[in-house]
Amino acid sequence: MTTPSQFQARVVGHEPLRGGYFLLELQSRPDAADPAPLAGVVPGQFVMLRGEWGRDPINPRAFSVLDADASGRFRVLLKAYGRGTGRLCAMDEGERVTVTGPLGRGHFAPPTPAGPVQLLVAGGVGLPPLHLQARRAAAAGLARRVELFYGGRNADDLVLLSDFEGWGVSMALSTEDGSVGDTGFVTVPLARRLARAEAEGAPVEILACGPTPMLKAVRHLGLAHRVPTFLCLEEEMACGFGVCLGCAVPVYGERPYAYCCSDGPVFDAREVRWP
Amino acid sequence: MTTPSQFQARVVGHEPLRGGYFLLELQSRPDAADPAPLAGVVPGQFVMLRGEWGRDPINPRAFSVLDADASGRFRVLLKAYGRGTGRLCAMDEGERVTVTGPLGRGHFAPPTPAGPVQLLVAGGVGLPPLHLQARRAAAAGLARRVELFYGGRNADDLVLLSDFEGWGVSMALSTEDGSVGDTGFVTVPLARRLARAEAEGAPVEILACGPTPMLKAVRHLGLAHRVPTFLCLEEEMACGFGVCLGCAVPVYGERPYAYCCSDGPVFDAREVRWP
Amino acid sequence: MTAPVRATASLAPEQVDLGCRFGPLTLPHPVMTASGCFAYGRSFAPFFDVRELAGLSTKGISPKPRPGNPLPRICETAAGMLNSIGLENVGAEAFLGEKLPWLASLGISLWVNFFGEDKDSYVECARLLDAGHGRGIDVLEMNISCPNIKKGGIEFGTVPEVAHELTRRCVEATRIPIVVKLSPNAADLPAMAQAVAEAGAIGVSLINTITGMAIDVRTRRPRLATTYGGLSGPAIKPIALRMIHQVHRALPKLPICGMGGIASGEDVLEFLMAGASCVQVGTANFAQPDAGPSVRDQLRTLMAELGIARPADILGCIEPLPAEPPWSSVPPSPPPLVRS
Amino acid sequence: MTAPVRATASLAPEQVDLGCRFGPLTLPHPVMTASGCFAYGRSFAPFFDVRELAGLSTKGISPKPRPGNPLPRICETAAGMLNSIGLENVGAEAFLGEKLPWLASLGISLWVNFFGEDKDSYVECARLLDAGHGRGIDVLEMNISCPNIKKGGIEFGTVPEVAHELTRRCVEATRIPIVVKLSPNAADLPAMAQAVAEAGAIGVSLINTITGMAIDVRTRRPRLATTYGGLSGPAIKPIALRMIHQVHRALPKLPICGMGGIASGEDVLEFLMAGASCVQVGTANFAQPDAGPSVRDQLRTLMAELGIARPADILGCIEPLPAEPPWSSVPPSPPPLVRS
Ligand SMILES: Cc1cc2nc3c(=O)[nH]c(=O)nc-3n(C[C@H](O)[C@H](O)[C@H](O)COP(=O)(O)OP(=O)(O)OC[C@H]3O[C@@H](n4cnc5c(N)ncnc54)[C@H](O)[C@@H]3O)c2cc1C
Ligand SMILES: Cc1cc2nc3c(=O)[nH]c(=O)nc-3n(C[C@H](O)[C@H](O)[C@H](O)COP(=O)(O)OP(=O)(O)OC[C@H]3O[C@@H](n4cnc5c(N)ncnc54)[C@H](O)[C@@H]3O)c2cc1C
Ligand SMILES: Cc1cc2nc3c(=O)[nH]c(=O)nc-3n(C[C@H](O)[C@H](O)[C@H](O)COP(=O)(O)O)c2cc1C
Ligand SMILES: Cc1cc2nc3c(=O)[nH]c(=O)nc-3n(C[C@H](O)[C@H](O)[C@H](O)COP(=O)(O)O)c2cc1C
Ligand code: FES
Ligand code: FES
Repeated sequence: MTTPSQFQARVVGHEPLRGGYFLLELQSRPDAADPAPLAGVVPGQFVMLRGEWGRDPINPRAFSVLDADASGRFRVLLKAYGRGTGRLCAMDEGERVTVTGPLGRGHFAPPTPAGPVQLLVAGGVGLPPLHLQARRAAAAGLARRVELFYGGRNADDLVLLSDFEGWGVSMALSTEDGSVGDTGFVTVPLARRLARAEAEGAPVEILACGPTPMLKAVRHLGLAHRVPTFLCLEEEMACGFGVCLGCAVPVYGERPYAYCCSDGPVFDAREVRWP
Repeated sequence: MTTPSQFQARVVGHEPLRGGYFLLELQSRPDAADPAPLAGVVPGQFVMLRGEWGRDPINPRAFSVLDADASGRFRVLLKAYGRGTGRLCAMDEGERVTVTGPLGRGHFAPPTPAGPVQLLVAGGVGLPPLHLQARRAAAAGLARRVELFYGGRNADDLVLLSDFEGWGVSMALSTEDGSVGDTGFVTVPLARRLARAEAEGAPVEILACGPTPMLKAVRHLGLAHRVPTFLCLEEEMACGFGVCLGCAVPVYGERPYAYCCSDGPVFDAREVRWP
Repeated sequence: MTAPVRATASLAPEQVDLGCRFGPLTLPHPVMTASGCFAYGRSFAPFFDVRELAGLSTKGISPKPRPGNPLPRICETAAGMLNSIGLENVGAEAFLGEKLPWLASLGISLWVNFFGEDKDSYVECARLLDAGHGRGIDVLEMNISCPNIKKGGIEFGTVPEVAHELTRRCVEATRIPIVVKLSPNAADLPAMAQAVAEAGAIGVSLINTITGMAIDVRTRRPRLATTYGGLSGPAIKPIALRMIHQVHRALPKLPICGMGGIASGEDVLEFLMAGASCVQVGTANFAQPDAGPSVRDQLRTLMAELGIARPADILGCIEPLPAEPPWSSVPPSPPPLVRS
Repeated sequence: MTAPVRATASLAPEQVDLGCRFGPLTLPHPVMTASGCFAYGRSFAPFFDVRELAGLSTKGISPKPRPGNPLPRICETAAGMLNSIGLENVGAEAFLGEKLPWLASLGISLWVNFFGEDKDSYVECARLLDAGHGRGIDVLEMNISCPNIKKGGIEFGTVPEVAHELTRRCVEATRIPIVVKLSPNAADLPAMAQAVAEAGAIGVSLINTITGMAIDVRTRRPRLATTYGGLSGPAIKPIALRMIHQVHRALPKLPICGMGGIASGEDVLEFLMAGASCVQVGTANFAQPDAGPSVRDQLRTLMAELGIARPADILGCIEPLPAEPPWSSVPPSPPPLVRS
C-alpha cells in the first residue's frame, strides 16, 4: 500500500449538494515530489485535512477519499457538522489545505466474479468508501457483484445516486420519514435482502460505513445471519497515523484495543467488541 | 457624543493599497434600530472589529474610523500585522463583522479660522484620524488651517496621498530610505516647520497619531517648542469601552493612569507620563 | 464507546424554567457576570438592560483605592488572554457612596468582590462593606487568589488552614453572606472548599484566572509589566470544569458558582452538569458586551431542545460512560474469529 | 510602556549555531519531540528523517505492558486537546527488545519516558531500563504526573518529600541519568524541582498535561471515558512558560526541558528565554508529523533575524520591563497641565 505523506493541496472545486452535503475537490501541488500521492488509494482509506485556520481547532479532521486520479486531484464528501467540517465547507476555491494520506490499512476487498455479492451499506457521510468500492467494481465490469443499501433521514440525505445509476449498481434506499424507499433505517431493506440470500443459498457479504448506531445494528444483523461483515469505523482521531493512540477500537483477540487509523478503519464485525 | 452600540456589518469593499495596506469598507445592517451608528463619529474615535473566527483570537481589534456616512457605510485602513489584522485583511466581500462603536472620548478638536494652524503628524496605520480631520477641515472650507506631516519607511508606506491633494491640504512627506520627501523620520520636516512657526510667531498645534516611538519623539519636540500637542495613542485593548482596565496610559495628574479607550485615545502630550 | 443521546422529548422554550438557587439566594436564571470583567456595571448600560442578568460580581474592592499596575497589563494568548490589572479599584468607601446606589437600583443579585493586602485588611474590607447590608449587597465574594498581590498572598489561596482562618474572620466581620472565590493554583481544591465552607462561607466561586506568562522575543521582555498575569478565556474551560466537578463530587451540598471560559449556552450547560449552581461570564464580555443575556438565551434554547425543564434537573448530573463489554481473546457468542 | 526592540544586527542563518547543552548532554539544536506524541518514533519515518531531531522522548514505559483506557480517549478543546490514553505501552522488556535497536540506530538523544504503578514499580522500571545503559538510552525521563493512574499516584507529583524519595530510589537503581517530568498540578513547582534535583535528577521536564475535563451535554456524560484527562496544546503555553520561568529563577543551574503548546520557532524562543535549555514538541506532531524539524528551521530563521548567535546567549534572559517615570500630580518639567 502507498506510504503516507503530508502535502499541500488547493481547493479547486466546492460543490454544495442537497441536504447540507458538500463535495470538496482538491488538487495537490503539481511540483511536489509525488504529484499524485493518493493515486493508489483503496476504498476505506482516508486523509487528514486541515486548513490555515490558526490554533483552533488544533487537529486535522479525517475524511474518506471519494475518488482520486493520477493528476493529483481528489474529492471528499462532507457535511458541516462541527468546527472542523464547518470551516472546510466554508472554504473557497484557491484556499490551501494541508493533507496527510493515504491513511488506513484495513480496507474493503474488491468483489470477485465468483465470490459473494457485496452488500454496500451506507449512511450519511459514510458513503465515500462504498461509492469508491462501487466505482472500482463497475470499472472492473463487476457492477452486478455489488448492491447499494443507502439510508438517510429524508430524501435530501441521499446524495450521488446518479453515480450508482450510471455504473449500473442496484440500489435499495430507505428514509426515516419514508419520503424515498423503505420507511425506517437501512436495516429494513438489508434484513430483507439477507433473508432472500439465506433462502436462495446465495453467498453475500456486508461492507458498511456510516454513523456508529447504524454500524451497531448492521453488525448485529450480519452476525445473526452469519454473513461476513466488514465495518468501516469512525473514531475521533488526533493524528491519523498510529501515534496518539486516541482512536482505540475495543476488540476481541490478542489485545483489548486495535486502532481505527492504523489497524482499520475497516474491521471484521466479529472482532469488534461492541455491546 | 454618540452612545456606542454593538452591531453587525458586512464587508462591502476590500481594496488592497500599496505597502500591504488595505481599505476595508463595511456596511452596517440596514434593518437595525440605528442604520448608521457611526454617522456622528469624530476624528480619533474608533471601532472594535471581530470576524466570525471562532475562539482564537478571542478579543476584537481596535481601528480608527477613516470615514463614515449616513447610510451606514464606513471604512477603516489596516495592515496585516498579527492574528487579528491578518484575518481582517483576508476577508472577502459579504463576510460578517461584529462592530462595537463609536468608541473613545478624547478626540481632535476641529481647526478654526483664527486659531492655530494644525500640524497633522501621521505614521503608518496612524493616518485615519488625521485623514478624517483633514477631510472635515476641507469640508468646512478650512483646508489651509491644517498641514499634513506624513512619514514612512519608504514610498510604498505612504498611502491615500491623493485625498489630501484633492482637499488642497499641504503635505510634507518623509521616508526612512529617502525615496520620497525628507530622509529620516517625520520629525525632520516637523522640526523645520516648528522652527519656522517660532520664527514667524505664528501659532501652531500638533495632532499626531502613529507608532509609539514616533509619538514619543513628537511629544518631546512639541514640549520642547512649547506647542500644544495632542497624541492619539494605541494601547493594547481587550474591550474598548472602559471595563477591562487593560489599556492604561500612565499620566500625570490626579491619578497615575488614564484609559486609552475611555479617556482617550487622544491625550494632551503634557499629561502623558512617558520617559 | 459513544453513549446514546438521552431521548428526552424536546420542550417549547417557554416551558423551560431557568430559575435556580444558590444556597439562600433565588435567581431568575443561572447567568451572572464575573468580577473584573463587568467593572461597576454602568459601562454596559449603553449595550443592554443590565437587569437582564441574574446578578453581577463587581470589580474587586479593597479597603482603600488602588491605582493598578504599570502597563502593559493585558496580552492575548491562544484562545485566551493574560491580565495583570493589579486589582485597581475605587476603594470600599467610594464604592459604597458612588457605585452602590445605582447597582442596588437594578434589583438583581449583587455580589461585591473584595480582597485585602493582608489578613487584617481583608477583615477590614468585609467590615466596611457590611455597611451595604440591607442596601442591595447580596453576597461578598472573597477573592483569595490574587496573583498580583505581593506579601504572602499566595498562602491565602493555597493552604487550607490559612484560608479557613481568613474566611472565619471575615464571616464574623459582616452580616452579608460570604462566597469564597478559590484559586485554581491550589493543588487540592476540595480541601480548600471544605476549609472555607467549614469557616462559614455559603458557597464557592471557581475558577479565578490561572497564573501564566508570555514573552516578547523581540524585546526579550515579558509581555506584561508584572511578568506574570492571570489566564482567562476558553483556553481554561477544561481545567475549570474539572475543578468544579471535583469540588461538587467531594461536597455535593456546597453551592458552586462556576466560571472560566464561558462563551455560549452550551458552555453554561457543561458547567451546570459538572456541578455549578450558577455561572459567571467573564472575558466574553469584552468581545460581546451583552454576552450575559445572549448566553442565557442560548441556554434556554438548548435546554428546550434537550428536554431539560429546570437547571436543578441536571445539576451535577453527569455519570460515567457505560462500560465496554469485557475483553476476551475469543468473542463470546458467534463463530470464532477469522481475520480476513 | 513598550520596551525597545533590541537593536542587535541580524545574522545570516548559517551564522546561527543552534548547538546547546542539557546538563551533561550536548545537542545539535534544542528541539526534541515529547513523550506520548511520538510513539516509538518509527511511525514518523515515512514523513521525515527522524535523525533531524535533537532527540526524542518515547511513549511512557512501565515494567509490564499496559493496555490503555476505554474510549473515548481524546477530545478537542479550545486551542488544545484532552487525552486519557491510559499510558498504554509495550512494557520494558518488549521496549528493550523490539523498539530500542531501531531507536538507538538513529544516533540522536534518546530519552525513555517511564513510570510505575506504585513506588516499587517505578524503581523496578528504572532497574529494567538500566539494561539500555550503553545501548543508546541517554536519559530516563521519569513521569511523576500520571493523572490516569489510580493508587495515590497524585502524591508523587505534588508532594516534594514523596517525589524526593521516589527520585532517589530510581537514581540508585540505574546508571542512566534521570530527568524528572514534573506535574503542573503541583502548587509549588520550584519546591518540587529542588526536591528531585537534590535526589540526584540531572534536570527536569515541564510541563506535563494539566488535568481537565469536557462534557457532552447531549449524552450527559464526560467526553472521556475516564472523566478527567490531560490538557495539552497552545492553550496551556502561558502556564508552561510561567512554571519554567519560576523554576529557572529559583534554580538557575538546573537544566529544564520545556514543553507545552510549542508549535512554532517563536514558541521555542519564548521557552528558551524563560529558562529552558531544550524543548519538546508534543501535540503539534499530530497535525504536522514533521513539526520538530519545521519548528527548528523557524527557530534558526528567527534567531538570525534577531541577531542571536547561540541558544546559550538568550537562555533565561528575560528581564523586567523598564519602570515608568514616577507619578506626580504635576508633570516634572514643561508647563503646568492644562486639559484642553
Ligand atoms: C476514518 C474516518 C473517515 C471519515 N470520513 C468522513 C467523510 O468522508 N466525510 C465526513 O463528513 N466526515 C468524515 N469523518 C468524520 C469527520 O472526521 C468528523 O465529522 C469530524 O471529525 C468532526 O469534526 P468537526 O470539526 O466538524 O466536529 P467537532 O467540532 O470536532 O466535533 C463535534 C462533536 O463531534 C465529536 N466528534 C468529532 N469527531 C468525531 C468522530 N470522528 N466520530 C465521532 N464523533 C466525533 C466531538 O467529540 C464533538 O462532540 C470521518 C472520520 C473518520 C475517523
Ligand atoms: C485606538 C486604536 C486605534 C487603532 N487604529 C488602527 C487602524 O486604524 N488601523 C490599524 O491597522 N490598526 C489600528 N490599531 C492597531 C490595531 O488594533 C492593532 O494593529 C491590532 O490590535 C494588532 O492586532 P493583530 O491581531 O494584528 O496583532 P496581534 O497578533 O494581536 O499582536 C501582535 C503583537 O502586537 C502587539 N499588539 C497588539 N495590539 C497592539 C496595540 N494596539 N498596540 C501595540 N501593540 C499591540 C501584541 O502584544 C503582539 O505583540 C489601533 C489600535 C488602537 C488601540
Ligand atoms: C481583566 C480581568 C480582570 C479580573 N479582575 C478580577 C477581580 O478583580 N477579582 C476577581 O475575583 N476576579 C477577577 N478576574 C477573574 C474573573 O472574574 C474570572 O474568574 C476569570 O476571568 C475566569 O472567567 P472567564 O474565563 O470567563 O474570564 C478578572 C479577569 C479578567 C480577565
Ligand atoms: C496523547 C498524548 C499522550 C501523552 N503521553 C505521555 C506519556 O506517556 N508520558 C509523559 O510523560 N507525557 C505524555 N504526554 C504529555 C506530553 O509529553 C507533553 O508533556 C504535553 O502534551 C505538553 O506538550 P504539548 O502541549 O506540546 O503537547 C502525552 C500527551 C499527549 C497529548
Ligand atoms: S488517530 Fe492517532 S493513533 Fe489513530
Ligand atoms: S480596552 Fe478595556 S478598558 Fe480600555
